[in-house]
Amino acid sequence: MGDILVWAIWILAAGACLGSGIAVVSFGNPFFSALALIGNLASLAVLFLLASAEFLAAAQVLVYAGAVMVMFLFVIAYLGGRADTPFEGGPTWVSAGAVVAATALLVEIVVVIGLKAGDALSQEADIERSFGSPAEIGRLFLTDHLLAFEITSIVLLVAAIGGVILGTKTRDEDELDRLGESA
Amino acid sequence: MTTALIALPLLGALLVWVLPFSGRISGILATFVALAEVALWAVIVARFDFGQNLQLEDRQSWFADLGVSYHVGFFGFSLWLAGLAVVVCAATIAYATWADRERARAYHGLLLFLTGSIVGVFAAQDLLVFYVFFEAMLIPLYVLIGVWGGERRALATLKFVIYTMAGSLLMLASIVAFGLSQGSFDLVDSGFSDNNWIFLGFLAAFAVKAPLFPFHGWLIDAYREAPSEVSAILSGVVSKAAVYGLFRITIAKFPEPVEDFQTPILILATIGLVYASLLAFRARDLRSVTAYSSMAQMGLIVLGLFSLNELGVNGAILQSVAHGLVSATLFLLAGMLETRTGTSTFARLGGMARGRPALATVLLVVGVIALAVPGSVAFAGEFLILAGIYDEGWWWAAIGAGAIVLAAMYILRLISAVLHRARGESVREEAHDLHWQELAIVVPLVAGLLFLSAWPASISERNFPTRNSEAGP
Amino acid sequence: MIDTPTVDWLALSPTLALLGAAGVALLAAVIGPEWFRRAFAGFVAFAGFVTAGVLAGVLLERSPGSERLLNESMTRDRWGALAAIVIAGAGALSVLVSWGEKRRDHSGEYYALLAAAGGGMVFFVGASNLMTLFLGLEWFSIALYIMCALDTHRATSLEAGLKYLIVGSFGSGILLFGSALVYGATGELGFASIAAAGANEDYLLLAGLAMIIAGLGFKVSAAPFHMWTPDVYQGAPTSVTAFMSAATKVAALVLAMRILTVAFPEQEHLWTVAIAVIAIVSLAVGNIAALVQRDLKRLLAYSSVSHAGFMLIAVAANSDLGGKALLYYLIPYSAMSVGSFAVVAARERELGVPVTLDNFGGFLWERPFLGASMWVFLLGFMGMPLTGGLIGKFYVFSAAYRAGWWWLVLAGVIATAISLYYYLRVALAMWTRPEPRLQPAIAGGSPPRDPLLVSAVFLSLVVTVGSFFFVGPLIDLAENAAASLPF
Amino acid sequence: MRGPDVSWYLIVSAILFSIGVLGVILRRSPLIVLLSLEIMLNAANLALISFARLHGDHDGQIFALAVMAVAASEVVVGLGLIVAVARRKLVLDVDRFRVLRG
Amino acid sequence: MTQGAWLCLLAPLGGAWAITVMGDSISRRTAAWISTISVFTAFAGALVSFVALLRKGAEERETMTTAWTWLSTGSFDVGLSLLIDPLSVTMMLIVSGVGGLIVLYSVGYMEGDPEERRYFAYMSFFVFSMLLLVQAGNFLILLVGWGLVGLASYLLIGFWHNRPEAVAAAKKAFIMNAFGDATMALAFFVLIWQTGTLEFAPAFAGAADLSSTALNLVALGLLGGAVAKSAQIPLHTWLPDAMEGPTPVSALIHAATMVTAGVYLIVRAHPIFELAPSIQDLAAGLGAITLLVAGFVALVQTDIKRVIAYSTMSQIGYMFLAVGLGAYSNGMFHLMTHAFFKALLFMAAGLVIHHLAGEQDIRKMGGVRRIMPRTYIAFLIGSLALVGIPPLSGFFSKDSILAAALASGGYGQVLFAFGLVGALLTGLYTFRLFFIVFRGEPSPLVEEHAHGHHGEGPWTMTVPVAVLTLLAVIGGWIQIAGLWHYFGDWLHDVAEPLVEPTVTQDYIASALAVGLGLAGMAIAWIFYAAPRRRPLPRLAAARDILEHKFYFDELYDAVFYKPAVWISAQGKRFVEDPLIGGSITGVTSGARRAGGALGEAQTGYLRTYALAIAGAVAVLIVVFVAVQ
Repeated sequence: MGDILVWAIWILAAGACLGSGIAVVSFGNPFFSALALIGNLASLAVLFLLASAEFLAAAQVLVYAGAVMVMFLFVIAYLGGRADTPFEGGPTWVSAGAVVAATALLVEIVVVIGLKAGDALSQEADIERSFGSPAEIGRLFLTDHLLAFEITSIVLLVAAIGGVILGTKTRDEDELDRLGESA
Repeated sequence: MTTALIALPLLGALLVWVLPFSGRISGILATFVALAEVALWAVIVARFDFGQNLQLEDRQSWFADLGVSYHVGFFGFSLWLAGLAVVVCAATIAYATWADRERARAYHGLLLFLTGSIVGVFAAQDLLVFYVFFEAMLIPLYVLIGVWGGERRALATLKFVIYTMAGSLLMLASIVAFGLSQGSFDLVDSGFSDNNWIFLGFLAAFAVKAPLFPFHGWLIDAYREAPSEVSAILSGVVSKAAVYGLFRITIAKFPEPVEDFQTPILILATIGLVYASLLAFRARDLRSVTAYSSMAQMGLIVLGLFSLNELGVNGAILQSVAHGLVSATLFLLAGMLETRTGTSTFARLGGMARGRPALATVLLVVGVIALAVPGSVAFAGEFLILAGIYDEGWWWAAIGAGAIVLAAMYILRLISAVLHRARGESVREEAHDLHWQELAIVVPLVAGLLFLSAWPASISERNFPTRNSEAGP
Repeated sequence: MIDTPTVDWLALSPTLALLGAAGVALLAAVIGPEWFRRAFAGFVAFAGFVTAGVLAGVLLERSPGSERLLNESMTRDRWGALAAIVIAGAGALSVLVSWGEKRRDHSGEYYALLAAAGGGMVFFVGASNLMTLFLGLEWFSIALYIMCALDTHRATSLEAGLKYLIVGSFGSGILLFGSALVYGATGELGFASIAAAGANEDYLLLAGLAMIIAGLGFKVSAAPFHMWTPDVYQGAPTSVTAFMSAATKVAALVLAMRILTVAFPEQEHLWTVAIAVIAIVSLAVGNIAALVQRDLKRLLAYSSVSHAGFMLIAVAANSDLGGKALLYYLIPYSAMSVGSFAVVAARERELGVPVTLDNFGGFLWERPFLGASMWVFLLGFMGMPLTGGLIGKFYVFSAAYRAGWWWLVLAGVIATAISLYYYLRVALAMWTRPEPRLQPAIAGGSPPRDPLLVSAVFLSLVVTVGSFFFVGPLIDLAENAAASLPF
Repeated sequence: MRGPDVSWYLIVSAILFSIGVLGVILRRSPLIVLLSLEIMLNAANLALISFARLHGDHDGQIFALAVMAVAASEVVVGLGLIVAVARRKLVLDVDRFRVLRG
Repeated sequence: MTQGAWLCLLAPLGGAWAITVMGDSISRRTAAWISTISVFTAFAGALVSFVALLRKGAEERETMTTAWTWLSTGSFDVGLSLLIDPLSVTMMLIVSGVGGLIVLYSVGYMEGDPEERRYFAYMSFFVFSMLLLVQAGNFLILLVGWGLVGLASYLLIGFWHNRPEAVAAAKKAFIMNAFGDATMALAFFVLIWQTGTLEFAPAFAGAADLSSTALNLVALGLLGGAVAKSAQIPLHTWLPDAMEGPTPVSALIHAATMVTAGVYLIVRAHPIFELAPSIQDLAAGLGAITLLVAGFVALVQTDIKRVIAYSTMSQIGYMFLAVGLGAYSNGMFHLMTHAFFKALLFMAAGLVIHHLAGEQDIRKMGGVRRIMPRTYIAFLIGSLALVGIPPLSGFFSKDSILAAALASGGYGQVLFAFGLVGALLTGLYTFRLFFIVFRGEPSPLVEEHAHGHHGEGPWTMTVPVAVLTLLAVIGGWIQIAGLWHYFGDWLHDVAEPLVEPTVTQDYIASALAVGLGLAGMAIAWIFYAAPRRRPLPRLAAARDILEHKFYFDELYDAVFYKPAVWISAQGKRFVEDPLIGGSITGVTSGARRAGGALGEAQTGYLRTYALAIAGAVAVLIVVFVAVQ
């Protein structure tokens, strides 16, 4: 019974996840795409939860769907969410190629998984209750993966600097604007 | 000693580049360095024991893991080739000074650099060192043609670079293969190889450099567009690097492939000889004739080398020296003519013998030696070559002898077109004979040729110490 | 209570030095007075790179063996240390090149980012698990994305940044997915553990390996993952291009060799061939596409693609000779790369427009030193003597030949022959006798004097030529370094 | 309580990844391209987490967490760049960025 | 003795060298005298050698002297060595003696030419080369001399280099001789590989062991050289053209000395020829054919020097005939007397030409006897000697050849018949020339020049002519059939004759030859000098053939020159330009096109870049999985 429930939730979440993913790439308006991505992230969080990653599920919702996507929406709003016609423009072979390549990748990965599925993939490890709990994650972050943790912060710092630099207007740009106006 | 002979011009080049002298002064400085180089070479010759093989060795490990070392030294025959190089380079540097090229410091420095690297090629006893000098020799040539060349210098340089480098790179691949399979890149330590592909890689480089038919696509443009003194070095000396390589590497290290490929190589050399002679016979200007004749001569020299007997090889070395001096002098003379007439096209020349006895005499003497009139050093060389190749089949010698008749045809045509008949439209009425400074440059070369004509044995019996008929050091 | 792990500070010190420099520079850029920012930040970044180089040298001296730290987060060995020295050197030279860049804002931040990117690379070359690999990669990549787009007033700079960012993230996405698959196949992240896990026949592992090769190939700018390279190199500020072309390649190649040899020894028969094929494609594409370029930076970008091909030959050899060849090759290559872009930067600054073969004309005669140096760099790219380029190619070919891959040697030879054409076109343009009529006007009247740039070029020249004469010592270093990898 | 085994997760992950790839290659709005990139990273995360579950090993989860941070970083820089582009009054269409080519 | 030989050899070289180096610093006259003195010094040296040789016994008359090793490689070496034996001394005396007289003649002849210095340098150089040829102690040095005389000949034929005909003639002479040089060189290669040496005696000794093929090859190669140098058919066409040179040059090189070198060579190398009898017969046959052909062609020539040139060819044909039959001393004898009378004829003709301001066309001449009586006498004596009228020198030498032919069996008798016809022709063409030029009333041209000069020439010109006239008269007396044969004895040990005609054969030959020579003269008289001249027979076809010199020039043009030019042009058009020159441009443009295509692929759309990556990854995975 529990299994069926889990299955049901899983199918729902997976469906939502895929559906919203497709939505992200097919909406004309970035604003809607972003919203769809939030849905996508949320449904992913459910899947995470089902895969015993509680902390990550939480982080996904808080950090990702919360903070990052808010920023996204903010920028889209700032720029004015101009819609474009999806899947058009550029050389036509790009679209065809994209479909072929993406399908190929998909098929390959699925085949690879299928080849493996018989033996290894169903032999899930027995796990403790605390698997995926914040405490475990936190402990590892401060021991085994200390370096990764620190570097993650550095990456974020660098990105933050970048955001600032790129986001602010420089005097060179001002001059260019003035030239543009006078011309 | 050997290192000093290599390093002296290189240091001289640095000096010329760095010291902020005017063009003329830097030219004089370069000339002095070049003359000092000749003197140093003479000292080496005096000290050299022609009864021995490799001498005056310098050896220092360069990178040990692959067995590469800086190893230089001289054999009898390579010492002659080096002598040819230093003498011709000294003459060309002196001529460049006299001709007062623009951007003289760069120019003279490059010529000195070229001198040093050519000497290095003739001294190299390690494959990678050989390659280094072989390529280092090309670098200044690229610049000299590319910057100071004539109208179509860009095309000429591109052709020259791509051809020669394509050959050289195949050689690099061969060097890698040879050295790794032998465990040493040293020419003295390594053994023989019977790998045809490696052999062909080396052959490619030398066939382009010589050039052998049909790898001469670069030749005509380069010789025609380069400044005359650069063409002099190119045809006189640089092509001899191929001779050294063919002999010291391909013949000495690949006994079996040489046997296998002897006939095809001889065929190519013969075709080149006849083909170039025919083209020289119809070429329209002085430089083209000299260029094609140079190619024909290289065909002959290769014929001698690949006769694989003592006569042929000795003849090839002798002929290399002879041809080096001859074609260098011819190109220098072409330069001198061009400064007077602004052209080297036969149709616009003619009648220059009148009122220019020195020019006429020098051109005539050199031309006559070039066509290998019996008694000249070129004759001695060709005689030995053909005598050597005769052993491989009379037909080679017969075709070679026939090509010498063709040589007579095109050289006489050249002489007549420049000196004889009515005055050409580009030839000025007032006769400017050779200036004494020009004579001072050309006459020593001619004197060298006459000396060698009187005594070709001075070279031919000092190439190899042993008297056995087995070619190869 | 959590047991705090022992941290090997010396192993981290080069990274930390650069991070510290980045932090200090950033502070200065934010709070210092305006006149002070650029000078101070530049100096700090330079000092950071030099310190990092010195510390890496110490590390090199003191790391006889190969030591895995922090649960395989990183490895302390000579392989990484030597690469770190090269990166630090390239970074220091790039600082010198950057100095003359006329940028009114963000000049302090620029140096901070440069130091940060350098720190990322220095860290990256020591990474030894998939996570640190990915993080290190993103670290310096993000810094580079920003730096590429730094000239926001220039549309091409923005374009370069955007292209780099999107295509780069796409590449790292693939790398990440590949990492995930490898992790799935083995349950391990550490390189050595992956090999030890013994999932040799596992298709997941193979798919993951393919994706990791693609991701690293992207950073190496090997074809067909190279397509961003010309656009980004051309559009980015030239000093950034200089840094990227040298340091990124070092980092990516060194790490590629590390992960392939350490983590995938059992799949050798697959990845060596794959890398070899990629190398050949890179050689072909890079060289042939460069033939028709007129923009100098773009031309050099394609040339860097082809050199990636050369160095991948060394990787494909999968031998100590190959490792040695790779490390040796990187030294003169970095110098030549930085040096040549520095010369381009000098020309660009005096003209105020992108440098093409046309407006490069007569450069040798106007700026003899820079022109002659450029000629030397070009010779180095061609693999001519008196530059380390020749010895590098020699070693690469030797490695390939010893691995039994004579056809790689042949491919390298043919590629080099093709490359002559475009290198020589640059040289010919440079040699052109100046004709006043065709001469572009120099922006601002006279050529700006830029002693720092000149000294950077000079140092590059010294390395390029010196690496030819002192092959022995350098090869010894490289040999020791290569000994840290399990061939 | 056993749900679908890991291969199902992986298939979802693979599909999601392909969707992301499609999005990056097909869409012209840089914003949506950025979103597609996020999808790719999340697909990878899903794979990582399911493998972590498979192996009973936390490394995958931690990796995924780090990836989230990295993804956020990329978004920050990407958005900064897009803002800068917009400020220069350039059209927000990746196909319009082809001054550099050839 | 050796000192004499070296002096003989080097004196002219020194003269040439001095004139060249001193250049403008000496006057033109001084140069002329330096040259003259140097050649006479050589004559003195030759005399010294001659006397020294005479003092020795007949068997000891052979001395080698080597200055230094000229060319050597390990096992093979060749010295710069001279061989002094009766044969070479004979040639030395002829060359330096006649040469000295001709150079002296040139002093007057060339006076006023702006490039006199060059002329005399060349002349001295020629004498040096010729002496080197005849003194050479081995085949290679002989070839050196051989080539150098060719060079000197080239230089002197083309001396007036502003005349295109002269330049062309010079080139033609040189190239045909180069061909001969080449065949000789080939012969030497055989010798080197088969006998290991190029020294005369060892090579002859070694030749005895050779296969007949090899011997035939060697002999054929040598014959090729001889034929080219001596202007025998088929390599004869250069000689008439060589008359473009100054007349003394024709006298020296193209009559007295160089062109007879072929005869010398055959005598010198007779052991080889004797081992290859078919080739030796070929030499005799070629000589016979040449003497007829040249005699016929001489009949229609209108240039005074060309007539004499054809006559030279014809006379050398006699010599070839002789040495080809093994009558070496007879050939050499005729060589010597021919040197005297032919030089005399040329120099006398030179006096006429000089007097007539360079005019050489006999149709514009006539009655020269009136204004140049002494020249007339000299020319008459020369002509009679040439025809072989006793007791002039030509009689003895030519008749000894015919006698030898008569004594040489069936083949010899056929050639004998040729020789007799030749004798008739000789009388005819010689006196045709003589009558046209000297007899009759002075032509307008001659009238015009009748009073221009004092005397018939300066003493420098007339004295040599006088001396040669004397020699042409008495030169033959040293060997009179049936009485004495000093000349034959002198050369006997060097070249033992294969035939010894009996006295009877000698007399038969003499009678027939003299009779036919007189008949020829009579015919000439009938057509050209009789008071009532007979009109010339109209044999248009024959005339055409003769005026085109049997079409040899046209043939060579069509067979050698035109094909060479054609091949060269085609080679340039179809190989050099498109294949050799075009290959590299083709490759680069192809590569550039490929580069352009790659540039197209680099669309600038960043989406395509991502696509490339994705596609490559997909391929890579497939490959990996499939291979595994």
